[in-house]
Amino acid sequence: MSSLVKCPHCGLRPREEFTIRGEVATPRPNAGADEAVWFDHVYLRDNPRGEHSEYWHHSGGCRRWLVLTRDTVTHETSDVVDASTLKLGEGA
Amino acid sequence: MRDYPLENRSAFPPLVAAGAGASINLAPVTGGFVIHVLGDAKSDEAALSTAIKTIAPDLGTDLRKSAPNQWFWVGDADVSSDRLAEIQAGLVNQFALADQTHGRVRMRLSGVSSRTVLAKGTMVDLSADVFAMGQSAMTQIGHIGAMITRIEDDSFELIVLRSFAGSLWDELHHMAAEFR
Amino acid sequence: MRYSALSLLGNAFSKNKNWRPAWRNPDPKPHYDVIIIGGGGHGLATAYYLSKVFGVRNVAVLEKGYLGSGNIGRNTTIIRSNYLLEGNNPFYEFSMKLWEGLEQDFNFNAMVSQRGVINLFHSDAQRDAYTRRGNAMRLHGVDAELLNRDQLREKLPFLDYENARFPIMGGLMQARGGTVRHDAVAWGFARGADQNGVDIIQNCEVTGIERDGDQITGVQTTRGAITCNKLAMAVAGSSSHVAKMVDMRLPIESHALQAFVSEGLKPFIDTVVTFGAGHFYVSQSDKGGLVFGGDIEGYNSYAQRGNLACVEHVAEAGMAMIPALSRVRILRSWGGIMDMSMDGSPIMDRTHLANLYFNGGWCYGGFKATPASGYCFAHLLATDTPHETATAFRMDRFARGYLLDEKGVGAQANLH
Amino acid sequence: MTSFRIDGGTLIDRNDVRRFTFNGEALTGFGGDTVASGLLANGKQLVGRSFKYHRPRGILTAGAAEPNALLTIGRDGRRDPNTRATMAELFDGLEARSQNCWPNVNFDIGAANGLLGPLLGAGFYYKTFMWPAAFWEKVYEPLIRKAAGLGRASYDPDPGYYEKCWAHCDLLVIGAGPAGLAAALTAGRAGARVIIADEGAQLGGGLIAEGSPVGGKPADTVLADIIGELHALPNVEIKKRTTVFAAYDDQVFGAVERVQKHLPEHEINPHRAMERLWRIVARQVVLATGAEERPIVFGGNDRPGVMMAGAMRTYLNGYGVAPGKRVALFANNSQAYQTAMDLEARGIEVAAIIDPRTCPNIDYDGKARLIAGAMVRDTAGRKAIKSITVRHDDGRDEVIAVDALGVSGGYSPIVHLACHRVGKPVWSDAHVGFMPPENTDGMTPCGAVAGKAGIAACFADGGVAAVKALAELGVMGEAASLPGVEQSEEKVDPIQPIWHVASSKGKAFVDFQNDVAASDITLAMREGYDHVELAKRYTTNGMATDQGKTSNVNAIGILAENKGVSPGEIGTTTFRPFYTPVSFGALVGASKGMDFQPVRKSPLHGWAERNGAKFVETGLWYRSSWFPKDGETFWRDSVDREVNAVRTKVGICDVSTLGKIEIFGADAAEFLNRVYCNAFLKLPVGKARYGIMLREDGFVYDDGTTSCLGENHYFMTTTTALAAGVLTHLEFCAQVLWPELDVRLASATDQWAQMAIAGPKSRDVLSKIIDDDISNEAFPFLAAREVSMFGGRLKGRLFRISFSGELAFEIAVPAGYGESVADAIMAAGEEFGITPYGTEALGVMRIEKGHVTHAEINGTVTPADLGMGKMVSAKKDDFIGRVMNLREGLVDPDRPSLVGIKPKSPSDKFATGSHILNPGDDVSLANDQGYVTSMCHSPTLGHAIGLALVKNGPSRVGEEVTIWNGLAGKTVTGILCNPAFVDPENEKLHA
Repeated sequence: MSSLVKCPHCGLRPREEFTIRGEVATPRPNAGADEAVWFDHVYLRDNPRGEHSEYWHHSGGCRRWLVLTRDTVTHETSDVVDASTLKLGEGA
Repeated sequence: MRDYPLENRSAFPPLVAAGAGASINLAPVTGGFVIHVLGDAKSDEAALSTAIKTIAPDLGTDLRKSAPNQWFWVGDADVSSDRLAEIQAGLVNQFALADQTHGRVRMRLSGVSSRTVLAKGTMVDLSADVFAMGQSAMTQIGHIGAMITRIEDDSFELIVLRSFAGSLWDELHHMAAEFR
Repeated sequence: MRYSALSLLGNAFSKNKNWRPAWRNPDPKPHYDVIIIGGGGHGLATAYYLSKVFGVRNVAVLEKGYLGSGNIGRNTTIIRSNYLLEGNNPFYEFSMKLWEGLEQDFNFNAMVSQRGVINLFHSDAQRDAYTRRGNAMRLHGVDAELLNRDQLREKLPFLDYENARFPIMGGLMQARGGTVRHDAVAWGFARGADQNGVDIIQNCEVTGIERDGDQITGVQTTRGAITCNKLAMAVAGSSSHVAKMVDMRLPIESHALQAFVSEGLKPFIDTVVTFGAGHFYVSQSDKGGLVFGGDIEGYNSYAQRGNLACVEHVAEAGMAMIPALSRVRILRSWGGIMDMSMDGSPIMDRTHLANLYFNGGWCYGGFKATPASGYCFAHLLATDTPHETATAFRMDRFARGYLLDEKGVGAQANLH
Repeated sequence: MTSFRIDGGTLIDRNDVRRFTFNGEALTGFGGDTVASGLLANGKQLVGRSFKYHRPRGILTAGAAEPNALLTIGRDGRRDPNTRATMAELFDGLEARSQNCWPNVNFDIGAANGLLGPLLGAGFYYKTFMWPAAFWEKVYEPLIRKAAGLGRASYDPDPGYYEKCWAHCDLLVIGAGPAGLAAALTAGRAGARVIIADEGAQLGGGLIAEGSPVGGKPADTVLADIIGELHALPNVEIKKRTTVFAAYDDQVFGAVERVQKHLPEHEINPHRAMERLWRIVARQVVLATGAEERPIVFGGNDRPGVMMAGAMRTYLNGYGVAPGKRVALFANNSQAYQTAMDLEARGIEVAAIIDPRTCPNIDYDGKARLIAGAMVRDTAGRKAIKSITVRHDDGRDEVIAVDALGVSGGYSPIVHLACHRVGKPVWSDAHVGFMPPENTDGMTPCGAVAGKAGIAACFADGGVAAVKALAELGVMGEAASLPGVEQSEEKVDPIQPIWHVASSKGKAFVDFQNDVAASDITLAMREGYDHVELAKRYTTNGMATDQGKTSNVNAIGILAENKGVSPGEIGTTTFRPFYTPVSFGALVGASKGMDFQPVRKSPLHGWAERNGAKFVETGLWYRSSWFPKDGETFWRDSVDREVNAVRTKVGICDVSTLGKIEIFGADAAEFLNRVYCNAFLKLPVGKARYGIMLREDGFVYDDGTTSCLGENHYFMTTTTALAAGVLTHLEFCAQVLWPELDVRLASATDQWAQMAIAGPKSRDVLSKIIDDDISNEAFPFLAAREVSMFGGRLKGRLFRISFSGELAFEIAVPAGYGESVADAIMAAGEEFGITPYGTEALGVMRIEKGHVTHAEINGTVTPADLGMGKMVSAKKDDFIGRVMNLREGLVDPDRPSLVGIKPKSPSDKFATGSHILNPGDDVSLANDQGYVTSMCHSPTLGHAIGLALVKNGPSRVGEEVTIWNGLAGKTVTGILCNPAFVDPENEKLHA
């Protein structure tokens, strides 16, 4: 879904309403984590050909950060969730 | 200086009979209040509605959901900052109130062509069977963010950031011109 | 066959029946000294300079499709060396110098046309940034001129000076910048490399990389296994995908960029012009089409196509710059995949594996870099040391904090 | 001049006579005509010249695929170059001109290129023009450019209005020929929301040209009945003159509606769009785009008078125009025989039908002579066809005199929209064409695009397709029963593919517009450009304005034939948007000129205007930059005066555009502590603090102040430039990184009108309108709290912060009251000499004070680079950017760091963006020491001052350097100094 995104809060919306950040990297490390772990988080990406998790911000709507599971070849989106669920779980 | 006359100015350009036409009418909504209600993660609309009915029964419960746990509470009365503080005190921490009466301004687009005009700006499908009476959507009209609320069959209220109000007004004016 | 006036005339008289293939179509040999993965501009240029300058001729270029099927054939053909940073500027200027002698060098008319590149500015802050950049160019001996509004008006009278939302204040011009016929670059390098003995193997996709400890021994391909002494990656757009075969993760995301061409028009715009209040750059091809582009789509993509929102965005910026475009019709859009690196600059370096070499992360600056990228990568492959203009393109600069961030937007690939 | 207009013509209205001109010649046509039919009716066969050889060219088609008849229509700002005469509707007063010819279309000097034909074969550019090296840009290229291109675009602004719309439907039917109409009717009757779009001015597609009855009824009656019913269905939206030009992800289709392009200027409603861009969101799609008739590649096939057989039928039946007086047909399929019958029915002589098939199995009982097993190998005639040369199966040539030749080489399904996203078309030997991909995902092809032939078969297929599409949506439908459907049968016409007439004499064109001949394609193959994509790029076949609609399949066929493989093995080039070219105007809509981007106006905009402000674009905002007074002619006169006023008296400045964010929640303090690199946990209620926000990569993102207004309530300000960015970043932190924290963010930028009141007298002024005690004791530096104003009539927020370095306050009041309050402050300050000041004076004062903005915070600096390294908390274990900020490259002592700079000689000036060199060093990038980030004339000090990022800057204070501005050819000796030029001890701030 690269023309329209089904925002879990607002319904189907156009690309124009979103700001994209890029790949969902490794989780933000703990404060004491090794510099290499931080480097990985900040700079390294899987960048797969196929299914990809990425951050989209519904800046022109509810202003929530979403995580899309989207295929980078077909552009089909299989899932959209509120990004807070990454850490809090689906129940949040 | 205590007596210096204070005027609450409209965000809209000075208007003469704001573009009325056979099938389209655009008009600012003046006065009233817009309060941004920010709930915590556990808040829900029913609880909010109940609470404000108790604390401020005169202000109505026109709550327009803008995001999860967030609403614009809209009404036509004037609410002073002291009154707002009282209401906030009654709501404690679960709901925080940010006054947006000046920051977000209202206008109304009505007439049989209003849906056609808005389709020139927003992707949201406003046909009556999918966008019901009282329903709201935070969206973009062209390049400008706005909240659209259906208030009648052929009538929509728009809430827009004050700084964009003049631009959105002009844009709607152009988009509606062919129907006048 | 060398191209000359004589060969053209001779062939015209023989009804063009005697032209021979511009390159061979060889089967892969079992072993090469160097295998280059990627028969795009950079891969072919690398092979060309390896064989010509460094005398390494037992080389194969493996291309999964047809030669030049990647970004070399789907860009907006612009060349320039108007870079700011010390790590970038000398490299791109080296590339510009190679462009300037390229056609005589490889005996192929790639229509290198130094028509000038002008970047517009619309605010004091932009003017100051361009002053800084122009002076950085001048420090390195690169031509740069700051044009004021009147000078600009003389050169580009059709820009919107009267009714613009963001009035044009002036522009930074590099007169030596311009355009090149993109496909011809691939063909010229391919023909030149082939004549030096390089095997260009099309329809040969690398499906696996063989290794023995930290040594690469060869590759698996759709046309069989091939061994090599050194393996070079020049697959920008698909870098992460290929790197995954040796478990490398890269500071790169792949993003789609659309480009466009209008219907053919009589001469309309003479130079390359870049808008400063939106994403839009345009030139006119020798055939008459306006060739233009804008920003990347924003989402990771390996599909060579984009969406309508971006098309509109580009068109809006274009008309804000040149109102007369209104009735010009856009003929075709296409898409390329950009290796967007985390600081917006390329990577050309050795890797954690002893004989694997990496060239990628070109963002959307890859086309103009083609000759220098080939030359410098060949230098690295042949000598194991970086070329003097490409020392900053190290893989470890991210970890060490020596970033080459021209835009200053930080570690977010799609902002570069 | 002979008229070719005859009886009939279902599309034209003979009572509506329309005058137009062609190359200045006055002609007439009728309402309903296209420019092409109007020209043909007037006997104009020669309409243009080709791209490379400037060969005379006529009208080939009757539709969107037209490669030859491109005209320039209109003048000045309404000039449309490259307009297909076959699509442009004729209106009264229309002016059309031929292109790419000089001096005129009848005598074109460029045609001399034709003599050089053998030299100018495919790829000749790449092999030549290299000697001498300097000649390419100076001689060859300008000549090529002058000769190339088609129409000339106007430089005049377009007076037309354009717009963009969204539309939604259950079913989008693309194409309103028989299949599309049946599909729309089927879905419409089932109650689905239907949009049916067609590029033509009239619905009907193939029905328009149909001369025979359909199911026993006249075709035009059948058509009228269907259109009548569709119009009556409220759930069906009909879009005529609407080309669906591209398929994008998620079933979003781009379409352009030519709303008023067919109207004469005086009938154009200036408030209605000329063209309208539709973004159609469709749940299901029926693709009924039909099939394109293919030309045949034979010698002289480009001569004016050679026309597609189906187009002849359209001109005849739709427009009442005869293609000639004596016509021959050259076709490898049976549909062309319909054309012969229709021509004969109108009394036009059909001299011969040349069919390469040895025993064509057709029902034809007309008078024309049938020449089976033969091919046309050549044509003759200077500017229009006079005769054809037919090669019989026994090798004998026969010349037949004709004034028109209808050609049909089979049909290519118009599969573009099915292939824009992922699919590749599939070759069918039975249909001799590329069919839509098998997996079209939400799109059902039907009718001719799916290989169906004949009106009835298309009706039937359209109904079936709609039923299938509706079923996907869970809607039951029943295929509309239309005339002839009952009797329709599936039959595939046995077409004999001909890719190239081998016996061709002279050039046999494949791509007419780009002058690509069959010999060019074989030459490309010979040279190794044998992949279909390489052949295209080397020969330019299929790259003209028609994007190969009539040429691509023939080119593929020639490649296949020469390689001895099936065309399916060669494959097609990629189908990409747009199906037909789309104007910038349509894609831009109303977002042009001053409306390119919306305007944001400060609540104090009116106040600033009344005080004579000059405004400057700052992002989307207009900010007041200075306030000239009478007699001030140069901007700096005003700025110097404003600065002096603030430094000595008092000034007022609009700072409403700074980003403002209300932060609530039990964990707000913890949150702030994590997003700023300095400590925020212990900020007391009633206090403001300056904060620096890093990105996670350790570089500075933004700065600003945050005030604690109450328990769990903070108010953050950001820079104007990054207001949106900071909010988005904070939302990322709150929602993604730490969703477990109770923190809630609300943008409040627009709620408040905010003013800076700065200068030694600022307290005196504000005391007159603020009810609370704001003495230094009661309201010290960095105090921040709500205050009562005007005797309790208004509440505002007062902050004791200063950007200028003077004693200063910022007061925020509800936006609507902004202008009144600003007026009141001006009135209160009159006795103290209050002066409004703008962003220029603000900028001067912050440089004098050594404060940084985004000129310094350029995304590549650390707090230490800005002299604020000590602010970075060493105690906090976590904040955004902490770890990456410690990388080797970010703590390198050689990093450019902030320092002041001034000219050694006070009268010298220098520019921002100048670089810093050590005196005596060679001018080189390697010797670059840094650059000037900001500079201004300091009215306080009386000379130029600046800030710079210089290697080791702070430790080099007092050193002489060279300020190098090569762009301006200027070099100035400067001295590095403390960046705080004014009041380095901060005495004024705390006064």
